[in-house]
Amino acid sequence: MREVTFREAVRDGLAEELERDERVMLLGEDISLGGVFNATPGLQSTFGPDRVIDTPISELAFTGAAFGAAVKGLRPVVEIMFGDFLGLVVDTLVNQASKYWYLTNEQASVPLVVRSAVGAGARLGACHSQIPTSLFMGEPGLTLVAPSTPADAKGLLKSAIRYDNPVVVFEHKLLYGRKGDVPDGDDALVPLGRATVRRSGTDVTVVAAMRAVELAIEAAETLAEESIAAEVIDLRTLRPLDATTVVESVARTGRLVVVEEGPPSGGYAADVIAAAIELGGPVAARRVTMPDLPIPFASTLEDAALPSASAVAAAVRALS
Amino acid sequence: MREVTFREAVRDGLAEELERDERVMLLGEDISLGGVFNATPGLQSTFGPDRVIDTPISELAFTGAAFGAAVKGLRPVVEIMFGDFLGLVVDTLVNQASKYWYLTNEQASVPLVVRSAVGAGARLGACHSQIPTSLFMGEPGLTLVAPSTPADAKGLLKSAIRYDNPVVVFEHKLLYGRKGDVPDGDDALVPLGRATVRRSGTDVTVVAAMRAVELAIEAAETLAEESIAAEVIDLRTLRPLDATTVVESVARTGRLVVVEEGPPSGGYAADVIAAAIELGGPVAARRVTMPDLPIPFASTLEDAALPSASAVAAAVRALS
Amino acid sequence: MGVEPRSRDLSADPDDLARLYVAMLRIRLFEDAVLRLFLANEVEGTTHLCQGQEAVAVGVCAALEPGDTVAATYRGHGAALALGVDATALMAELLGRETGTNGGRGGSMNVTDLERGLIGCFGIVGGSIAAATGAALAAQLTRDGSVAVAFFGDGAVNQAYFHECLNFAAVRRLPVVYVCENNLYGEWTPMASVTAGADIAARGAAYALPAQAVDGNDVLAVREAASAALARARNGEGPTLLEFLTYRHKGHSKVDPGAYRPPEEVEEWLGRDPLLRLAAQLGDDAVEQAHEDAEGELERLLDAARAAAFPTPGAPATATKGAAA
Amino acid sequence: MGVEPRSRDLSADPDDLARLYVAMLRIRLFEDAVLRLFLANEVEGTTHLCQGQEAVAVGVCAALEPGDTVAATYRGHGAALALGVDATALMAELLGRETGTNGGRGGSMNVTDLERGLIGCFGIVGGSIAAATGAALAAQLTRDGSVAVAFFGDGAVNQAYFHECLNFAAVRRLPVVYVCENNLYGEWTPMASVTAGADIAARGAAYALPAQAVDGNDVLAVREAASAALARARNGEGPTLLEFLTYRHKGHSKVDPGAYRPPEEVEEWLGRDPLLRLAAQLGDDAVEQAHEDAEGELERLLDAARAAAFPTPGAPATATKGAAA
Ligand SMILES: Cc1ncc(C[n+]2csc(CCOP(=O)(O)OP(=O)(O)O)c2C)c(N)n1
Ligand SMILES: Cc1ncc(C[n+]2csc(CCOP(=O)(O)OP(=O)(O)O)c2C)c(N)n1
Ligand SMILES: [Mg+2]
Ligand SMILES: [Mg+2]
Repeated sequence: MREVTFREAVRDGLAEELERDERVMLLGEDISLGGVFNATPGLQSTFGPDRVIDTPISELAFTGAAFGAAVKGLRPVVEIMFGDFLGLVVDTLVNQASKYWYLTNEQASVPLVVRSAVGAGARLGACHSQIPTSLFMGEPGLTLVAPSTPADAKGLLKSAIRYDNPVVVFEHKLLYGRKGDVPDGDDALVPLGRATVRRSGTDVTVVAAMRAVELAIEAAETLAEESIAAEVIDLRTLRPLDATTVVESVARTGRLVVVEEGPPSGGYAADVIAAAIELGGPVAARRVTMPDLPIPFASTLEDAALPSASAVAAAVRALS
Repeated sequence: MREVTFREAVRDGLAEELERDERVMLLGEDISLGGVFNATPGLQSTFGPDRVIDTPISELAFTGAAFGAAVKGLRPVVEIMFGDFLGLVVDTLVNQASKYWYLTNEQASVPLVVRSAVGAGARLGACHSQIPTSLFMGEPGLTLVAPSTPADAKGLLKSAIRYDNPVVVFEHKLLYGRKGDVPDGDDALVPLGRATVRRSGTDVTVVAAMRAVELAIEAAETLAEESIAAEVIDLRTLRPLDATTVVESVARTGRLVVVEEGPPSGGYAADVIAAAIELGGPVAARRVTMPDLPIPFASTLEDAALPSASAVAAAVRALS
Repeated sequence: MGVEPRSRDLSADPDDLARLYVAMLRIRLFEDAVLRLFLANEVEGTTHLCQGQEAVAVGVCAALEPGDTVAATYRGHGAALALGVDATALMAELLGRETGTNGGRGGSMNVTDLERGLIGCFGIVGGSIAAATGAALAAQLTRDGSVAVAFFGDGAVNQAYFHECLNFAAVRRLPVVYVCENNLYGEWTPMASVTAGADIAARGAAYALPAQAVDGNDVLAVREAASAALARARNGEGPTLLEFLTYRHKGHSKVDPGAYRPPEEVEEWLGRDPLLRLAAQLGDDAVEQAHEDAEGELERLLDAARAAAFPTPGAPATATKGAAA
Repeated sequence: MGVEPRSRDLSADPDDLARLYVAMLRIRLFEDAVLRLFLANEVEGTTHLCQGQEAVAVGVCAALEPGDTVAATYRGHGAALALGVDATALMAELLGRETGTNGGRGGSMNVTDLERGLIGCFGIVGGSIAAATGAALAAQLTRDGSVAVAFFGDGAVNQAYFHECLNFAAVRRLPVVYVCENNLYGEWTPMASVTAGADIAARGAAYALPAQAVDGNDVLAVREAASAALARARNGEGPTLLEFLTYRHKGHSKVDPGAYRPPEEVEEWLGRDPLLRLAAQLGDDAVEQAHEDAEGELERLLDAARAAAFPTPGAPATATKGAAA
């Protein structure tokens, strides 16, 4: 267990899996020098230019090739520099990779991981700030992973690489600098498909992922001073949804707030509410999201557009 | 008012708008000969090869070009032959067209329409049967239109062409042969953004779109025999959601079932439930969707995967 | 277009010619049956016949070695059969039966048989190009000596996958052969009307790739060109782009207005039927024998495929291998 | 790469040269200021400087006519200024102020000024290519006589938009000029390592398009090549691909490890600075005067831009023009 940054945790996770399994390989733009977010430094010099490949700016080709290579037994990990560029590879992920196992009657699965830096708050404007969860929420066969801590960044990534099916890993760019204790090797593994309770509470369930988890925890601290005990659930995997953990919590608290850094519809927020109600019965619920607008560049506008701890707290109070 | 098929209604709508406004133009594969769904026959001979353009199989280019042309004052209508190919144009729609009005501080809007044939039941397999609503549910600035009748096919399409912003129109391929009375000219216009009540009822609200509306109505007929009065709402526009109509109905019925031909998450079903509960308070709700699997080819499997009137009725009963 | 006329190798081994003929004939007859079944609504949905283009599938696949990978298109019956995919299982797939190559889940636009090297038939134009490029990437990294082949049409060369993958493969010197079946039309649209320059082989130069336009209705010419390209790939010399000029005898798919092709053009190409051309080189006896054999096989496989059960809807199915963990 | 050496037009009008020099200098100084403001955290997020490449923006834009459309990239300060976008509004946009070209909503990767013909700066590699192609489609249909220009980098030529749009534009004979600024790197990756053939102009042949590689640090050569291409487009002769060889003096963007470029290479290209080269042709007086003017302008625009207010968060905003109806 060492204290490392989220960024280092990603790198370590990649390095460990490259070391462990020679079928693992990386593809991405400028990754030999670490990539724009410096998540892959040194990996090409350690593992060689055949396993750590600098690609042309051809997202569709290298993700598509990663699909084909995965079918043939490799375990490629693709870096799509910014999540905003994932739109360019939707066809490969949706029409080829995610459907392969089922459509081929289980002849082969597609152990393909796509990592991508997402999220607003860095003043990068509308096309370098999105968290495009909604592109993939409706794709059977695809797993969506969204770590909020360095330990999860490593643990979920390692699990994703060992998983036999396509996974998209969203790495929130504002979290890359966060520090935390992170185990080594197999101890680091974090299971896919399971949410975790970050803070226990009895009055309201607040569900979040990625950076929004921090906001939820901050809100819970504020609310505690008002004697409202909020339970904070970190989804960790957005798809498939760990409805059990959510429903169990909501059954105790009777109220549900979902925090999502994204527009109100299409993402995980609506899905969590729908699942909670379908499985657990009627309950008061609120989404705390961004407005239904592109993400603005100006600091004043971007700050106002981002979900905040106070907005989360306000939503909780409105339900109480 | 004439009785025409859904397919003819689409064609008539295009012809009327091409006639009415010389900025309107069509782009698509094989559309000069009517296209694979025969929705555009005769238009090139009437309006000429400059306004009705047969494109290469370059969806990204011609949709991207349509975006640029729309900024410069044209009103292009793009046909993406099958909705399953929309993944290839996500970048253009999401990163360029939908954001343009806001990001340019309202210098220009993007009057671009993308029509696409969607839906299962035609034994076309996993990559020619999807309704990829989920790709676009989370895109601010984008309007999603989903007609269920010939009149709406024409009326919503005409409204979309006259609308100043990007619209994706989903045309369910099993509906192309349906017949119905359809007005001419401006009388045909159907407003975007407004749902309609297809059948009134007091016991449960059933929300649907496209072909699922037929299933909802069929289910309502069955339920009526059991003295359950189901109100059927046809969304017509999936985004922005007409939450008012849904909430008003649910306030009366106290129960909500959403029928969607698609996987459980990512589409409009979750969004309708979340919106209804946020705005109207807790209520019992169910999604009737397809399983979380790619769409199978074999008739036995596809039939079982499709939502059915009996599944809708069963969901309603389960809530009663 | 620059198809190089080539002198036929008259010394060709008659057994070899007969094998090639039989391979093409099996496809021709198989598709005759598919069409009948389609018209009888037993094959549902749609169907894309490759009749007229059999020499490309057969010539290319005849040059492959075990372990090679093929990615084909929705027009993939020919490639599948030429590759040795069980004809009964293929027919069963088209009929949506549980004994189909894909258990009936895929249908004709997703036929897959990894054991035979068929990574898939791809319904998205260009999809085959990416899949083969990826298979070549795996072959290169694992040094297993295999080569991947992508089949695609003339329409696909204007698509994103084509460009990005050919560049990527060229840069990485991947062991892959790109096989374009130029049948002059993408659906109903003439190739030359949507393809700038109208010279597909010439596009190889953009990626500094060797490229060649070859008579795709001459099975020997096809095999020869494919062999050379496969050898290059296997030698670590990287990808090749092959353009095979050919023609489909039938419409694009079930819906097809038909009238877009000048009758003289159809006529002319029917005269260049790859089977007729090879038959002329074979003796009548050999041709007769081939027909007898192929028809017998067809009858048996049809019976078997049609006797198979439809997949059971209730049966458990998952979109992923294993649960998330 | 085949840059054609060309003899300089020594008869050039000194006023003309001075105007070109001033145009380049304004960009150079503007970006010096952007870098300072960026390091002082007044320009937030990231920044992409085009220093070293000014001659491309200035040479191309000098050949445009009113009504023409330009689509640029995230590295778009040069194109914007050369096109006549108000420098104060541009700076205000980078500072996220409400007086910015985009009201502060867009930032440097979305600068737009339709009145000046700037349809946008596109943050997605290749996005500019589609936008210009579309503007050309509109120009062709409305017969307004305008031409569209897409700026993009060497990295973009391996991307889907490049291929599909060039083919589409060629087939439709659209009035568009594709301007590739080949600065030898895409981010930190050498062009030649990811671009098969490493010859961008040669890719024009794939689409039967005229193409030319030109010294992009020679503003007169740039203007001449652009003029010819624009004339072709305006005459209905279709698109041209122009490759301008150039070099960026600074890193790719805020994060840039730097070390990937050999010092000798940087050195050599600094010696080919387009400003220095033109200055050598101008008198010292003219150069001095230009600097004085440009510095004065810069000071004023900086004051004005920094004095502007940030946009008010609460103000009503919509993602669409008008409500759905
Ligand atoms: C991306 C994409 N666009 C459009 C289609 C619809 N489509 C199927 S086949 C086809 C024509 C393809 O032509 P070509 O590549 O020449 O192959 P051919 O059918 O002639 O063998 C089209 C447009 C598709 N399947 N995928
Ligand atoms: C589709 C896409 N992929 C990746 C990026 C990230 N990115 C921004 S600039 C750049 C390099 C572009 O290189 P080039 O086209 O040569 O232009 P230059 O920056 O050198 O002017 C990359 C990879 C992007 N913005 N869009
Ligand atoms: Mg073809
Ligand atoms: Mg560059």
